[in-house]
Amino acid sequence: MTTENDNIVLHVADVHKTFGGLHALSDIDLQIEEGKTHAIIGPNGAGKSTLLNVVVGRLAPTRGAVVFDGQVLTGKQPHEINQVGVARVFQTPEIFPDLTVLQNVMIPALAKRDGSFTLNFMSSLADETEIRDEAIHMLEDVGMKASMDMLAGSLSRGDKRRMELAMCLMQHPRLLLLDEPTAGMSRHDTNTTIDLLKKIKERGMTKVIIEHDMHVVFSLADKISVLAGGRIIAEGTPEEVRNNPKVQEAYLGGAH
Amino acid sequence: MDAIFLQFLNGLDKGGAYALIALGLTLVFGTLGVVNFAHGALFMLGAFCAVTLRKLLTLEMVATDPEKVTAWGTPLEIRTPYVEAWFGDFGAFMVDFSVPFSILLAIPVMLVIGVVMERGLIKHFYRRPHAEQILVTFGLAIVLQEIIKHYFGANPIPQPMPSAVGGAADIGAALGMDPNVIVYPWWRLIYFAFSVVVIGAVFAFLQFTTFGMVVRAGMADRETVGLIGIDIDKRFTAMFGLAAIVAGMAGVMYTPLLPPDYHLGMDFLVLSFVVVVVGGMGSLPGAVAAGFLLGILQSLASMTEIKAIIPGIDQIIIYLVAVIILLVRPRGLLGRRGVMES
Amino acid sequence: MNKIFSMSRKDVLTFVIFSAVVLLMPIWLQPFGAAYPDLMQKFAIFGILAIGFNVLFGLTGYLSFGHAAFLGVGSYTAVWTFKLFSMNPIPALILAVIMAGLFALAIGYVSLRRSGIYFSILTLAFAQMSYNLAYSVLTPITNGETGLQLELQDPRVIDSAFGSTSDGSLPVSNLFGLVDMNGIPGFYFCAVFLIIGFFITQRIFASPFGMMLRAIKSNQTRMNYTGFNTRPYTLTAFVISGMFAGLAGGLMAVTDPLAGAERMQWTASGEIVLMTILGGVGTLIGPVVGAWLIKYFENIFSSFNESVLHNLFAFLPDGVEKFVVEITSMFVGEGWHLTLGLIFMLVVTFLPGGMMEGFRRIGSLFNRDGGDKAKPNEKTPAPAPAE
Amino acid sequence: MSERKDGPSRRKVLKGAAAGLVTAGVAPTIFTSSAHAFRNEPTGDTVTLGFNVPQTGSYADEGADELRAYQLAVEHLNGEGDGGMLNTMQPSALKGEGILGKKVAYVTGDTQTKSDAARASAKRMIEKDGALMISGGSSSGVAIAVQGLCQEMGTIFMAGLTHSNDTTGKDKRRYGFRHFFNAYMSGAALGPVLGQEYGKDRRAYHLTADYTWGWTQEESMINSTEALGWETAETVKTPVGAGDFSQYITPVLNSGADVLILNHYGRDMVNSLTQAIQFGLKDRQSNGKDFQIVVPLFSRLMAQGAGENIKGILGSTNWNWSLQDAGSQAFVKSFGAKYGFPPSMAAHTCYVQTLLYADACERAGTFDPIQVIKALEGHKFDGMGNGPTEYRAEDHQCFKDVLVVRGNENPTSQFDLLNVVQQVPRSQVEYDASIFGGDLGPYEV
Repeated sequence: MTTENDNIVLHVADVHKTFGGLHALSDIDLQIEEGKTHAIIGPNGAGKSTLLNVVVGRLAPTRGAVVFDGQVLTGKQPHEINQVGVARVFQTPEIFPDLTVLQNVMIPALAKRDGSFTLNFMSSLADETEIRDEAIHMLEDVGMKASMDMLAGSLSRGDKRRMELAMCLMQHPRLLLLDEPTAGMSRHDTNTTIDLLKKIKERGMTKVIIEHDMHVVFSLADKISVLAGGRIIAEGTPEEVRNNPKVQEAYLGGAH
Repeated sequence: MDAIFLQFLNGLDKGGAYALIALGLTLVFGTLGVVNFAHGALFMLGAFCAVTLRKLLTLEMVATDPEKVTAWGTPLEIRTPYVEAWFGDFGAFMVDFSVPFSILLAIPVMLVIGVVMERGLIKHFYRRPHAEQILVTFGLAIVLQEIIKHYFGANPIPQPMPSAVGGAADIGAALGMDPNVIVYPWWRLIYFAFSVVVIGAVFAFLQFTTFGMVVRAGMADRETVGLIGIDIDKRFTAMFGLAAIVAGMAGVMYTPLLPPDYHLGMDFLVLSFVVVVVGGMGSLPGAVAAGFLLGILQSLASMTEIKAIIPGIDQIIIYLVAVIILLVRPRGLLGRRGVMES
Repeated sequence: MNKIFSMSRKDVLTFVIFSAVVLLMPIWLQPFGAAYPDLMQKFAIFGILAIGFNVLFGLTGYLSFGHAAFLGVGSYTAVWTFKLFSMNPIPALILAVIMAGLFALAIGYVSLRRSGIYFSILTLAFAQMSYNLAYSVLTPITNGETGLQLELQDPRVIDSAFGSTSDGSLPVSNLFGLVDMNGIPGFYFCAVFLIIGFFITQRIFASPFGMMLRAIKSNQTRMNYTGFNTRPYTLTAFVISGMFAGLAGGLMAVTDPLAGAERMQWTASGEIVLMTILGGVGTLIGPVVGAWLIKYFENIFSSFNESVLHNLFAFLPDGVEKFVVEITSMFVGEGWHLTLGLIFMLVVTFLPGGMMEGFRRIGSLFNRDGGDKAKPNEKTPAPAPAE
Repeated sequence: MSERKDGPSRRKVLKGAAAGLVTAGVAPTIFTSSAHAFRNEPTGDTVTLGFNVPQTGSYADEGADELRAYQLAVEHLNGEGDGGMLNTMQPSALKGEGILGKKVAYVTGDTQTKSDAARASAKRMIEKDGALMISGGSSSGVAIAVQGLCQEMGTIFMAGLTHSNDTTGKDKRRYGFRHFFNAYMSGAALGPVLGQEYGKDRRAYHLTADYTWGWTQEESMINSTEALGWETAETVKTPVGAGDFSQYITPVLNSGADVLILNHYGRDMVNSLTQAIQFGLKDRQSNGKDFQIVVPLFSRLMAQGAGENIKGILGSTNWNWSLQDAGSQAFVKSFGAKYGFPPSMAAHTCYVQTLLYADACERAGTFDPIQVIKALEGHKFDGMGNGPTEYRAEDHQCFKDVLVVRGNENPTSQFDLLNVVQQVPRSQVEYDASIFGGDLGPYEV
């Protein structure tokens, strides 16, 4: 549907994924443009999370490939995929519950700076003032500076998500994958998060959002792909998608 | 061939013992999520049920004869067992069959011990880290075995099997081969049969009773079962009691093969954990399969011909197999994903 | 250079106090009847073992049940170094640490492919194989049940090159011919290593590496998606703690040149785990405290025989004395295992964070008004209520 | 009661050019005196002995019996009780007034049947409690480990139950002494009796505990049986503490052997013997002969664990309470009077060792270990239950008669398990001290 473009940063090329005999994903072809926010929507069980898992290397596709900025991601380990600049926010927050909020946010920055493994056991964490300041700054941005010395496990669910987002942003990824970033948040928190994500957009970070909340999708997305039954049934600007009868049938209208 | 056949038989009775212990361990782990390092001690306590019964049955009337003295200077004692004095031949029969009779004693005793252990201690540790469960149950195991040592001493105490099954069965002759080539002790054959019956009974219980269904559901997903309003805790207590009974009976029946001492449980502890993990944590069929597999492999590895090729293989075979299986099958033979991995 | 030694004030204070406590052992252990060289050496050596183990278990959460194997490897290596090269402890310790490290690298490389109890069983299996083989088939290397010992005929090529002659008695490990490594000097030699080891763990705890290990324990999935390859981290922690164990094993050989296979048995590995949990997993000092406690029980409680007890309670009236002696003798002498078992149960049930949590609670009693219930410290994994 | 030496500091001089740290309050180890300095020289009115026995683990009962014997020995040395073997020992310098006029005190420790624990415990008794002599042990590995330590520390070690040839063979030490017999003697004593009982044409199958003691026992049995003309069908090593030995016993059935020799001790022996008999080996016919089982080292205490199964089994033992000589009777009588049952052979050897040490001190007129060692070396004595006995100077091994015993078919009590078949004379079990190698080491350490 879309034409070849030099700006394509992520290309999911002809991906198939089957579990046993079940086709979770078929013929998925997605092209994500640099700097754009691309939303993937679809009803439950449409294969959205599976698609995301294939992109980040958690699942290996049965067929097809994922290409990020000219590199094939398929077959790479999750940490290798992160190191080329892909970060992910999970549906249920994946954080370090036994560490403080500040430590949670510093760790990704160290990954960015030091790579996937560094033997730095004789240096002191207290000397990492630069990263520490950056982390505090980031926590300020997401409005969590006050709780930076709390154990992350004791945060509310909404705060955990915001912190996880902050963790991903610390890495300045070229591509940020967000799996329902506002699920379980209050309207107020959701709006704050939307504002935050808009701010990031201004910095030119590419984002892929999987979302249920249409309010979020339509206020953020430049482009929307609609997934149903493991296939992309529609793609286009929010306007185009909104008016697509197929989409309305499969998703919007069909919703009970 | 005869040699391999005999070793196979060995493997079956050894495997029966391993499977029985592993079964109880898995029941507790699968239902309660508790790593019970005191499980070996339950096996030992079962064995001492047999010791106690025999002690009671062979209690003797002691009369001293002041005229005669022993070499160490105490008056000579004339001893007559009460049971024989009171019941005559039947008493002698009771003494002869003390080990099988002990099962009748072991079932209520082990049930009580199991329930008390679960209610008194284990239940406080359901949600605690596995390391703490290990430490507290290990402490309990030490305490239990030290108490036994205090009353029964450290030496093994022989428990003869009933004289009717004291000898060895000539299996070869029964199968139409030369006599006296394949002979195997009756009691070991009985032990194997016993283990099959007990394992079968436990599986049938879990498979065909509502109680068992609830427990199996609880093993699969504890929260959901709790949510639909079933008091799973009571049933889990009962499961701990059941595990204790299985371990205890395994212990009772093992006493003629291995004169029990207070340390018996610790010797089986590590082994039974290896069996459970090789089978896959939380999988009952896995525990049974691994028990028999390791029993048979251990027997075969002890053959002189194999030791000649790989010296010392019989000393490490269990662990070697455990390593290989865990590397090939990350969760053991039949283990489920996500169990005990963090 | 300055960067390497930058420590927080609190860390410096901890370090100074810890060093003082260790170095002054001969004095403050006096009233406990534990101020004799062998036990103090054991305190230092098992302290090293426990803090090393804590780097793995306390930080990454990987519970190794076969750590005693590295202790054994360290001991065997050290004794062989004595036999072949020199009675100087330095080369023996270096080789012991290297060998234990290589051993840990091999075992860790395989075992760390699995996590949770599967990891524990893999390490247990490797250690048990080492033990069983060392006891029997490997006797030419290990001298089996008897244990590897020094002999007069040993070549000791370096020593003999320097012209040291034997007076017909077995040599004693000595530092460049100056100080013999037994008695009190032997203790101070071990104590220095304990302090160095403590310093290193302190650094690890305060380093980014240490934080990574904690993060792995907390959420390994997140670590992967954050761009960390966790395997090298856990493997490094495993090797470091294996090297600590090798150092401890080497020091055991230095102070007492005999290496036996039972050092590698699963019960020995279990003892290390118990020490760490008893003292307080993941805390800096806890494992050391746990190690001291268990070694104290093993050596002192086991030595109280009935005649000691009768003397102890001699002031009581006869009948009462007999009764008291009877009761106490269940817990000491041959009953010391019972006491140990009870302590494990009590500590774990009431102090999930080990002895260190107990100290903190006592401390907080004094700090606050004393009335409020001591809350578990934030740093400990929040335990579910014991009920 | 032990004499705690952790009081005020005393001058301590360390061996070696560089004197180490002199720390206040630590038990001093070596004194300088005009005559000869030695560790733990008793200065008060008591002398402390250290008894190091297994109190936990499989041998705890044996350890407890050893400890009873030690307590009895201390009583007798101090002139309490009926005196036991003090009255029968010949020659004897003991007067029942302690040792050299000092009252005997003792400290105890738990070896756990582990070398490390045993050495730690012995070190505690030497370094902290000021023990002048260490005795005990219930296995050879532990005995050799502690003996090595005692050599380094310059403290005399009177071994308890240890049966390996190595203890006074390749691992012998100047400061270590063994009264107990050894594997070689068991083999040499059993061989001829086996010949008489079972004939010269036999095929033996060995099951051997896979560690040093097992190997030496197996070797000794092979040597003495092959000298009779027996064949060795097979030798199989079994892991220590295997528990179930069935996988090692089944191959015996069709191996063509007609004798099974179990080179096992303790729990291994109890288990392997019980299980072998369950396989019907004792009722079996092989090569036209009755199948026989032999247990080279029999301990009455451990044999209780095998129950009925020991009936008719031949083996050897160091001593049995049923012996009728004056020394044995005196010992059994005073032990039984105190504890209500007869002593084990482990208890006997420990009791005798304590008395021998005390006697040597008296004869030497000093506690100086070097003089005591010299007094023990080559010492000949009698009246201690084994007939005329000699502590051979070359290897510190006692040479005496060896008992060949058979499991009692009709026991009159739970203790009446073994019948003495033959008291094999010393001359038959003697060997040249050099055959096992080893070196005693120097007097001065």
